[in-house]
Amino acid sequence: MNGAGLLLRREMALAWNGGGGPLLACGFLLSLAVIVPLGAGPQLDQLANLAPGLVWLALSLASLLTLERLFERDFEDGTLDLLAMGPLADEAVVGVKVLAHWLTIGLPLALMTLPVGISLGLAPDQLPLLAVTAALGALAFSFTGGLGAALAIGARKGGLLIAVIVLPLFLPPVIFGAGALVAQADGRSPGPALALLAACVLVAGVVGVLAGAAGLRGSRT
Amino acid sequence: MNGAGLLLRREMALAWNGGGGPLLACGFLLSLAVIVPLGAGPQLDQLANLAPGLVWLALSLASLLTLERLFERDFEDGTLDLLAMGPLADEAVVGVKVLAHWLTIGLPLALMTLPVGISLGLAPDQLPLLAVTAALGALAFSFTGGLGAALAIGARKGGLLIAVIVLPLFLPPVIFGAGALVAQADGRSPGPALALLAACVLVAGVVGVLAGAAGLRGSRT
Amino acid sequence: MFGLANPDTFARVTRPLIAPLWVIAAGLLITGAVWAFRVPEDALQGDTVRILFIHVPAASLGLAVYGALGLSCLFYLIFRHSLADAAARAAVLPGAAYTGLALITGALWGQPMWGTWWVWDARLTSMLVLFLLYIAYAVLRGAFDDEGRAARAASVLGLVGLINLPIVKFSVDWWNTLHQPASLLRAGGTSLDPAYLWPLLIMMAAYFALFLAIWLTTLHTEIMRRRVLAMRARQAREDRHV
Amino acid sequence: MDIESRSQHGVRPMITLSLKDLAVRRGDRTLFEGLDLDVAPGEAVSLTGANGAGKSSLLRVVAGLLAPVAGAVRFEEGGQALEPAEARARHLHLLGHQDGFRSGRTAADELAFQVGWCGGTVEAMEAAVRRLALGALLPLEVRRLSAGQRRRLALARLLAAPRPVWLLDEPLSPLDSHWRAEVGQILQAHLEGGGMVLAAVHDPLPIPARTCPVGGAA
Amino acid sequence: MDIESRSQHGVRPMITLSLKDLAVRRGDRTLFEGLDLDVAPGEAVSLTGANGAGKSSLLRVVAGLLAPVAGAVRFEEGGQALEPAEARARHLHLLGHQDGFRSGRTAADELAFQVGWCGGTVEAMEAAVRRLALGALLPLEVRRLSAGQRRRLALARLLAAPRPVWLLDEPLSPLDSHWRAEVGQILQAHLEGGGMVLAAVHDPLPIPARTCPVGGAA
Ligand code: HEM
Ligand SMILES: Nc1ncnc2c1ncn2[C@@H]1O[C@H](COP(=O)(O)OP(=O)(O)OP(=O)(O)O)[C@@H](O)[C@H]1O
Ligand SMILES: Nc1ncnc2c1ncn2[C@@H]1O[C@H](COP(=O)(O)OP(=O)(O)OP(=O)(O)O)[C@@H](O)[C@H]1O
Ligand SMILES: [Mg+2]
Ligand SMILES: [Mg+2]
Repeated sequence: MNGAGLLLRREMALAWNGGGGPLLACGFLLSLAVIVPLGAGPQLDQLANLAPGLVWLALSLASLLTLERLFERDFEDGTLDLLAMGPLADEAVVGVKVLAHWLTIGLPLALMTLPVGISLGLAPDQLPLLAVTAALGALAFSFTGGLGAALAIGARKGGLLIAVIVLPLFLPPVIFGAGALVAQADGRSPGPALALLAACVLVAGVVGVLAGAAGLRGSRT
Repeated sequence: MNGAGLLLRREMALAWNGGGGPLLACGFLLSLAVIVPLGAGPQLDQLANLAPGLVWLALSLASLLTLERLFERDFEDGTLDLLAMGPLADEAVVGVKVLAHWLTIGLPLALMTLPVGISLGLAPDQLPLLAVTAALGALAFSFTGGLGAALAIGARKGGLLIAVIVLPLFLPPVIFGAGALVAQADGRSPGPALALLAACVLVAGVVGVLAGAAGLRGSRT
Repeated sequence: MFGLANPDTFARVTRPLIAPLWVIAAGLLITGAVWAFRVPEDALQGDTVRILFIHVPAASLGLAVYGALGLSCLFYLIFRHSLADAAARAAVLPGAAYTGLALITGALWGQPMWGTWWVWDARLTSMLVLFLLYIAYAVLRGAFDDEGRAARAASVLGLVGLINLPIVKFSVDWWNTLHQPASLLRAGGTSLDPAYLWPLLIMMAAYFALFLAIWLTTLHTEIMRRRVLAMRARQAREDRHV
Repeated sequence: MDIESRSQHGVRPMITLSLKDLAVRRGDRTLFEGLDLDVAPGEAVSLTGANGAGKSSLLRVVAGLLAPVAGAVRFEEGGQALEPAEARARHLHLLGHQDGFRSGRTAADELAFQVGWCGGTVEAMEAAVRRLALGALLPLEVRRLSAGQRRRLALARLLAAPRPVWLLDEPLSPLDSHWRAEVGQILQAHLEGGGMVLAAVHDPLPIPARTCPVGGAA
Repeated sequence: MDIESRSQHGVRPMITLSLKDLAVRRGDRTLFEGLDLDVAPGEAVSLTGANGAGKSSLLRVVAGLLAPVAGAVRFEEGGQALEPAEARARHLHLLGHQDGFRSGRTAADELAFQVGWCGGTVEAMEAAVRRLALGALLPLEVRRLSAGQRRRLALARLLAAPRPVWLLDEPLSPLDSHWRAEVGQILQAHLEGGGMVLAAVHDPLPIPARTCPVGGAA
């Protein structure tokens, strides 16, 4: 297997066996699906207005929560040194790690938004759009998160720092993602918002990989 | 300073300087306060019905998210061995660590529920009750979370295990805590629910400390 | 130009500018403020139009200062010159203050004009992002105890943040938002009533002078601090040798 | 050193340690069986054996952090048996590969906690810092210390919080020759104060020590 | 060994390494300045020096993981200078205190990843496992390995993914005498195949090696 495949496999195995991140994050999303409607009681239909915002908020937080350890453990136990001595450039290392994060956390979370959407009273014909935007948005979150985690390697207050770095960069996908759903619900075309979301993903991908690699290089002191 | 004080200080310093857990958790709660009403738009008064459930959901999640590492790092770097060779019994070690978690995360979160409650449209005369129940509830969450974290030490899929063990134990405080608020809002006495919540804290305290100590001892192999 | 990159030259050349800049900034601020109170009320907006003179320059300078910060970061990443890092750091406080002021005055203005404090549209959101970027830069810059590492990481973030500038600037043209489209700086000349234009321009100049004054003062303090540190280090080395 | 001053910064309680017919198992492998060892105050014992023989495991058993499958560890103070938990909490130091330092905190913070936790005073800590020349290193984050510096930091705990039984796992390996000699003197002083040293080693200790071979081959 | 078979499981590219006027600084302290060193294929160099002198830092500089404040590290292959990044990615092994093993995963998983990452084949890995007698340890979680076993696991990477330059940080200290001798033979074979060894040590290597003193005292 080539380097990228090996690293991807390792990262995914670590995500599933190490911290239980994916299931925790999914559980977090799901619990929202259970408890919010319980609290809402009879006014469930009014909840539907909140639904896009709530789902996207939850999605972004769930992604954020699993990011802290993206590079920190590797930094502490010397894995980053090993990774620097292998076949992949820093950019590719960041890219593969981010991809693994998306595959193990982002995609499951995107799937999980469906039951959440349903239980929050989202119209059934909105669900396909929700799934697509959530998957795209999660990818953008993973990229920006990777950037934040790489820049924060070895910093004091690592977790908080990542949140602060990442928060402004998380806002656009949230706005456009929720915006697409709102537009569809209002009978407008979700196309423009969707296009903007895709643009966010692209920009996040390029910038995340480049800046993440710069963060990796900077951590070598 | 005696052992308990030292350990408490260290744990609190680690919480504040290490992962940024407290601020992250508070930010999580606050973002809820900002975004949900924005999403709700003009129907803010109807939101008040959701408020107790939402606040308690957010509180329990924010507590849970910071618990995974309560013992894991100490286990990996040998601190648990050191702790075993000091003046405090395992029960006291668990108790102090849980207390530190409550002081650094639980109490700030309980405070944070106030702006959240306000922005969700909770009646101002409900705020004192919210603060008290939230502080109590956060203590129960810390204890149950500590129990889960101790039992999961060194286990693979640590985080998942904790979540699975702990989530059902999180439910009673959520129900009674939100119940107290709902009762007050409906003009009933919050007393019974409050008493039940206090009972939850007590049970969680006793069981959490004892089972947590057993988890610590079990990790020594 | 590149001679200025030497901290000592920089200090020598800019030193005499600082005090005059503070005086100019104060004078312009006072003139602009007085003038702003004497412009006629707007037919549509009434008295609230006066927010314009605080809001627009704050928003413009918030953007421009981030531009300066981002370019300093780029400069630092290319030349690894610590003066560039110091310049970026010195821009954070005035930039964040201006941006925060634009957000607050905008929200205050929005309530009477649009009937809401806030909407999540492109202009307002991207401006909030700008504010958060300032904070993120400052927090990251302070999060390491290794200075070089901190400067590098923060510069990367500062550079990344530059992407946001055109988004803020052109958000009103690219998307339909509640917010006023550009009337001052746009292709085809300004469309603002001269009665508002002049005090506005004076306020702009005042904000700009104020920024320069704060920026240069901070930079000078930083250069002095470094000189003292270097001197102490030299002293310590000499002490060790005797 | 007279008894008065020893009680101040030396080792007071005269503890003896005896291992009886000890068997230790990890996973499904028995590492060793029937191990007997008596250690009196002032004695040093080197535990030797192949990699994986069970030296580190034995130290953990003595420290009470690992239960043996057979046999017992006994601590006696003046002929009277001590509670194992009591002995662990008050009379033992274990210095293993995992030194319990959090890599992102400063050496000063970490040392202060460890010394305080083990019951050492601030003055004793300062003396230990001087003895081990740690002063300049205290403001650094632990992860920045070199291997030998980090080991010295860990040793400072043993000096600053006097306890009679020292369980050491390869204590000298990352130290340079100067510090090996210094730590040898520290160990010697500890023994002279009535202390005991049980050290897992691959190279001989720089002090006179009995050898106790552990286990078979790995 | 003829050239044919060496290209299969030995070290082919004949790399030379030269450090010129190197100065390394950590924090605000200059560890050493003006360090010159040339290493030819088949040569071993022991880096010696006090704790904190900068041996480990020097290894990181050679590996390209730390930038020197002055001077340069040059790799040449057949008289032609190699790109530093290229050299790091293909011709270097660094074995430090932090071995990159995740303590909760099995030795088999971790070794397979490391070997694959460094470009070793499965057959070479199996040969290395046999050479270092790791077979029985592979199913264990890395945290359960003894110190010496863990070091052997880390060394397996060097055997399984042949690269000419080995940068070793105190490679022998946790090993028992048997394995010190064995690893000595492994190093010897590596040198004979045209490899190079740069090792930070406190005890002499069991192979003939030039000594390069690093820095002053800590
Ligand atoms: C929190 C809400 C608001 C934010 C974040 C905001 C932000 C901005 C920004 C970034 C600019 C661009 C400055 C430049 O291009 O140099 C601007 C200009 C301007 N804003 Fe706002 N604004 C807000 C609310 C408002 C409101 C409520 C009004 C009045 C109805 C308003 C009126 C204007 C005007 C007239 C300009 C000048 C446009 C030009 O001439 O280019 N803004 N604002
Ligand atoms: N859970 C387990 N299952 C199986 N074997 C285990 C388990 N835990 C530890 N071991 C084995 O027990 C032995 C413990 O060795 P220990 O660390 O005590 O050795 P040591 O004598 O200190 O060796 P070294 O000289 O290498 O430090 C090792 O062979 C290790 O592989
Ligand atoms: N950020 C930093 N600030 C100040 N000093 C630092 C920093 N990082 C490392 N150091 C110092 O640089 C030196 C690096 O030592 P290094 O690890 O290279 O030593 P070494 O020769 O390998 O020592 P040992 O024999 O103990 O392993 C140490 O003195 C360490 O304290
Ligand atoms: Mg051992
Ligand atoms: Mg070293």
